[in-house]
Amino acid sequence: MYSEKVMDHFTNPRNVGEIVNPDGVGEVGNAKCGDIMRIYLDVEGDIIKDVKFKTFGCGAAVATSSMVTEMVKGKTLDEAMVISNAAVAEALGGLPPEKMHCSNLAADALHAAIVNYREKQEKKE
Amino acid sequence: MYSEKVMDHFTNPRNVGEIVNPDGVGEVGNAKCGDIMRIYLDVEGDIIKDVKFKTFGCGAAVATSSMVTEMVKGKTLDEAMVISNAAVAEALGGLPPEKMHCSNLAADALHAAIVNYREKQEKKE
Amino acid sequence: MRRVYLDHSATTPVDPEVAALMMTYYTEKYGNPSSVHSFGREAKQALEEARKQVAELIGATPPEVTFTSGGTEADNLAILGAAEALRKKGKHLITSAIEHHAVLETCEYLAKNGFDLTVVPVNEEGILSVEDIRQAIRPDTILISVMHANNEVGSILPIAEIGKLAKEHGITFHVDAVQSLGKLPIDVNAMNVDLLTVSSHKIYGPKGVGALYVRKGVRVVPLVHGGGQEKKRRSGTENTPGIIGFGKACQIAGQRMAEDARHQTKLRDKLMHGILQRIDHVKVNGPIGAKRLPNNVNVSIEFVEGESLLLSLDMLGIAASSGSACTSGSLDPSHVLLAMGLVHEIAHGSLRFSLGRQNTEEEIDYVLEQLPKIAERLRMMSPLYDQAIHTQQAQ
Amino acid sequence: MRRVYLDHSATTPVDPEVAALMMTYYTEKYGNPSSVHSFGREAKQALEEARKQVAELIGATPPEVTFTSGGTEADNLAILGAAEALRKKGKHLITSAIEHHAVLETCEYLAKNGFDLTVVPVNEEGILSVEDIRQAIRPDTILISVMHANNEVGSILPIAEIGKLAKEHGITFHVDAVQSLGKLPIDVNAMNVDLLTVSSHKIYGPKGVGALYVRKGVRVVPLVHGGGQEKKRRSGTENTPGIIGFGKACQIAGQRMAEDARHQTKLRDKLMHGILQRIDHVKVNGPIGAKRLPNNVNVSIEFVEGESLLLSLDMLGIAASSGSACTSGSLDPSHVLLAMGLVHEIAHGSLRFSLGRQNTEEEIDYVLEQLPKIAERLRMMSPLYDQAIHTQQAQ
Ligand SMILES: Cc1ncc(COP(=O)(O)O)c(C=O)c1O
Ligand SMILES: Cc1ncc(COP(=O)(O)O)c(C=O)c1O
Repeated sequence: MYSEKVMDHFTNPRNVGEIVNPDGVGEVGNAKCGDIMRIYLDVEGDIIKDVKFKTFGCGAAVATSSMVTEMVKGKTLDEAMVISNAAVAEALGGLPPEKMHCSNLAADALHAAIVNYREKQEKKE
Repeated sequence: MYSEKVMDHFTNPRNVGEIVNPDGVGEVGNAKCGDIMRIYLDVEGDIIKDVKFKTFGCGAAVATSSMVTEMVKGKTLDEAMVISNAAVAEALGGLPPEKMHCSNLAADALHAAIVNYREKQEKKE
Repeated sequence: MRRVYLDHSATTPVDPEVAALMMTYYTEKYGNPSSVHSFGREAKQALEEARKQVAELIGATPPEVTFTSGGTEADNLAILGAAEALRKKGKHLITSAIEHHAVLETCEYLAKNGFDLTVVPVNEEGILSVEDIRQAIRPDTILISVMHANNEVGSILPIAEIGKLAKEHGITFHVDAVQSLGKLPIDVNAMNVDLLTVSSHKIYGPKGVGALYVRKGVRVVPLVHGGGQEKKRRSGTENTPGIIGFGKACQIAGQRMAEDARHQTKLRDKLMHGILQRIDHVKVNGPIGAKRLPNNVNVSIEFVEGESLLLSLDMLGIAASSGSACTSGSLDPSHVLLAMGLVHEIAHGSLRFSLGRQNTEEEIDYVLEQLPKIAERLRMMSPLYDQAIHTQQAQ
Repeated sequence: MRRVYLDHSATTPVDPEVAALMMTYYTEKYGNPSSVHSFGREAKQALEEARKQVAELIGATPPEVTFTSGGTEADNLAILGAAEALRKKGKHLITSAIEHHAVLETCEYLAKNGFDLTVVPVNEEGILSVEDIRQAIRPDTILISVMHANNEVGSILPIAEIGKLAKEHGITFHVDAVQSLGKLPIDVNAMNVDLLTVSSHKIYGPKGVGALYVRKGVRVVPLVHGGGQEKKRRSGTENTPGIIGFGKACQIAGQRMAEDARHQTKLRDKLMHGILQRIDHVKVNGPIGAKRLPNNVNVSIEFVEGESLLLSLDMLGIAASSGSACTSGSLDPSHVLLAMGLVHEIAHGSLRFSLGRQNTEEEIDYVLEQLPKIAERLRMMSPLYDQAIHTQQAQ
């Protein structure tokens, strides 16, 4: 069902956890549909210094969350904003078709966290 | 499918053949339905002295023909007239249900032969 | 790697004795039972022996047993076939909210094609009330279809009482007994059942074989037309080896029923209590005790999602199942759990272990050792868990 | 006792390699292919491998293959499913007079339920004319169903030409290829076939398994509702061991097709000529030469009845079949022989030998030694024989 890479990220998820007092937090999904992803960001200048996630969901949900954090650590916010769910799935070597829509939301959670960060910055300014 | 007794009568049919100048002949069935039975009688007084048959048909048709000849040899004509198809089937230890109607006509052929004999007698008288 | 199979409600291994018997009919006694010759006759004879074995396990006579390609086809034949046969009499059908898809989807297909359907609810244990069925009956009700035991939560439904009611009202009564066959005694006469579905691959017989019991005098319109096999009820060359395997499996199941139930009830209770002891925030789904199938354990591990649990168990060689949407291919979690009133997040976290003949106490110990670690790990990842814990601490 | 099996068109033994593979999936890799765990995944993988193997033998892509419980169900799914899907487009169906009951009865069921049916005749060889099909086409024709090769007389029909015609007219084209699979090359694209039925137990695979090829884009309404397996085309737990066996049997059949055809053609011709040489008043039914399946011999032995021939052969261990009414359970002999213009008495005396991989020249010699004696014995009993002989002598 899942590729080896998906199983690796599911079994050994990167960057799992919370950031205390994060610079940005994004959450997508809801318990009804069975997938919730929350992403925490630590930003320095324009760079994502640290990123963590917490996910309630299936194997694909956990793996995409883990993968997206790995993809953006050290990247600029603008670079991170253009990473799509499809790109995450591709980086994992593909997902089963039925998982492409419902569980492949990690990039959305990331984007939500960046938006959250930017909103906070605007308020500070 | 068939009882042992049926198979015995099919494999070693009794009284198969013709009687030259028979006292009575009866035939039932037609090739369309796949069963034709012809019975030849040799009658002395009221007694069936000899009886032979020829049959085109399935295993049940051959076995019932054989059985009926065995049942009536030496019997009076009146005794023979009351033998039914069902009695023949019973004497064979039963027939498969789908064979009870189409292939179980040997008693009819016998009765036809007796009627034929009696008609001839009437004409003679 | 160690492998512990705890998904017997999905399917069972074939009993070695059954498999060996089938082998003979694949490679040696391979005749078509419709053939006149000895190859055909030996197949036919074995087929009829199997019919007897199936009939015996459900208290029926052999001619009342029609073989099908499985439980799903038997459910379809029962429901579509009876509805078609009775459509002049009425158009109202009654079923329950926790039926298998093979029943529910078929009823819904009919509901889209001119029939009326009442779906009777169940309580939080997954059991319906006979009173609700009584209330649902209309003058034009032609069919009631209720399962004997539920495949997900193991609840046992009051079939004999519904049968009595159906009989009083002259309504045809279909029972899906796929999960109860071989686990609970079944007597189609005592239970007043008119149509009863059974399936081979849940009782250590082969997949792709099932049967529909059709009470003498009850008519079902066939689904499949052709050579007229199975007394014209179900055309197609008979799957003789499969059917013979099913017959044998029924015979064995009948002999072992009490022993199997004792063994599995013990393991079931050990597993269920063990999980409750070792993991907090766990909810048992389905009834506790005698109203539950001897081999069913179903729990919701809150704050974690079912497929993640399954994958984690699988990596340790443990095979189980879940009512999570992610494992059903639909967007909603199990309709059974929702019908029992579970909220979505708890339904998503459901986990079913279904026990079998070969399972051991030691295997249960292994699960009880591993599952808490898995739950812990997934909860540490779960945004729902810390929310819940924070909320609790705040209270 | 010696046993010579010459009824391979009725069913075949399962290839030992196929049976051994299936065994593994009965007792070890017994998972339900819908399950998430490793037992399920290994079953799913093997299932998809089998789909590839079946697709390959008919020139299709794997997603176009839907597994069913046999040829009969596949024929029903094709015809009922396509008719239902296309009923808004039209209501006229075309089939041939020599189809298998699985096709004919299904078409007739539709004819009784609002559809119009044209049954195209065949010539004395059991072959239809494409021109007759063309003539039968109406603006509201939605489906043409014609078999690739006939099961009784082995005639091969001009499928590619009919396919071209159907395509020109935008009519869905179904082919029952149960008897040609593994014996003749099949290419659903070259032949312009939209739906194609195949069955496992005619090609050394297990009974109770078949498949319907459904061209991408063609819709068939399912017969059986439930869990949505087989891309919702055919619900029910998949008969994985059976399907895997079918796949393997297809693979082997593909590899051996030329060799099998050569071997069986040789035996076929030896048997056919041998009978004609040794017994007088024998008529060959079906075409001679290239338009005949390599494994089919069908003769009418005049003046004797088919079942009697079968029983007599059976007592010597020889398994064959007949189009006699007595072996069909109906009151008429084979509809195929009647459609070819045979008179009843000759149709009743028909005898089919269908050859298989394992048959030997020596077995054919045995039949050729025994059959004349049997015919002689039965003719001596037959009232038709002396009539005919007398008539002949009188002439
Ligand atoms: C209650 C119930 N009914 C019907 C079925 C369908 O039976 P089968 O898998 O033989 O199609 C199942 C099993 O999947 C079941 O659990
Ligand atoms: C031409 C043809 N079509 C369909 C079938 C039915 O297939 P099955 O026996 O798998 O139901 C058969 C065999 O009986 C056949 O010979």
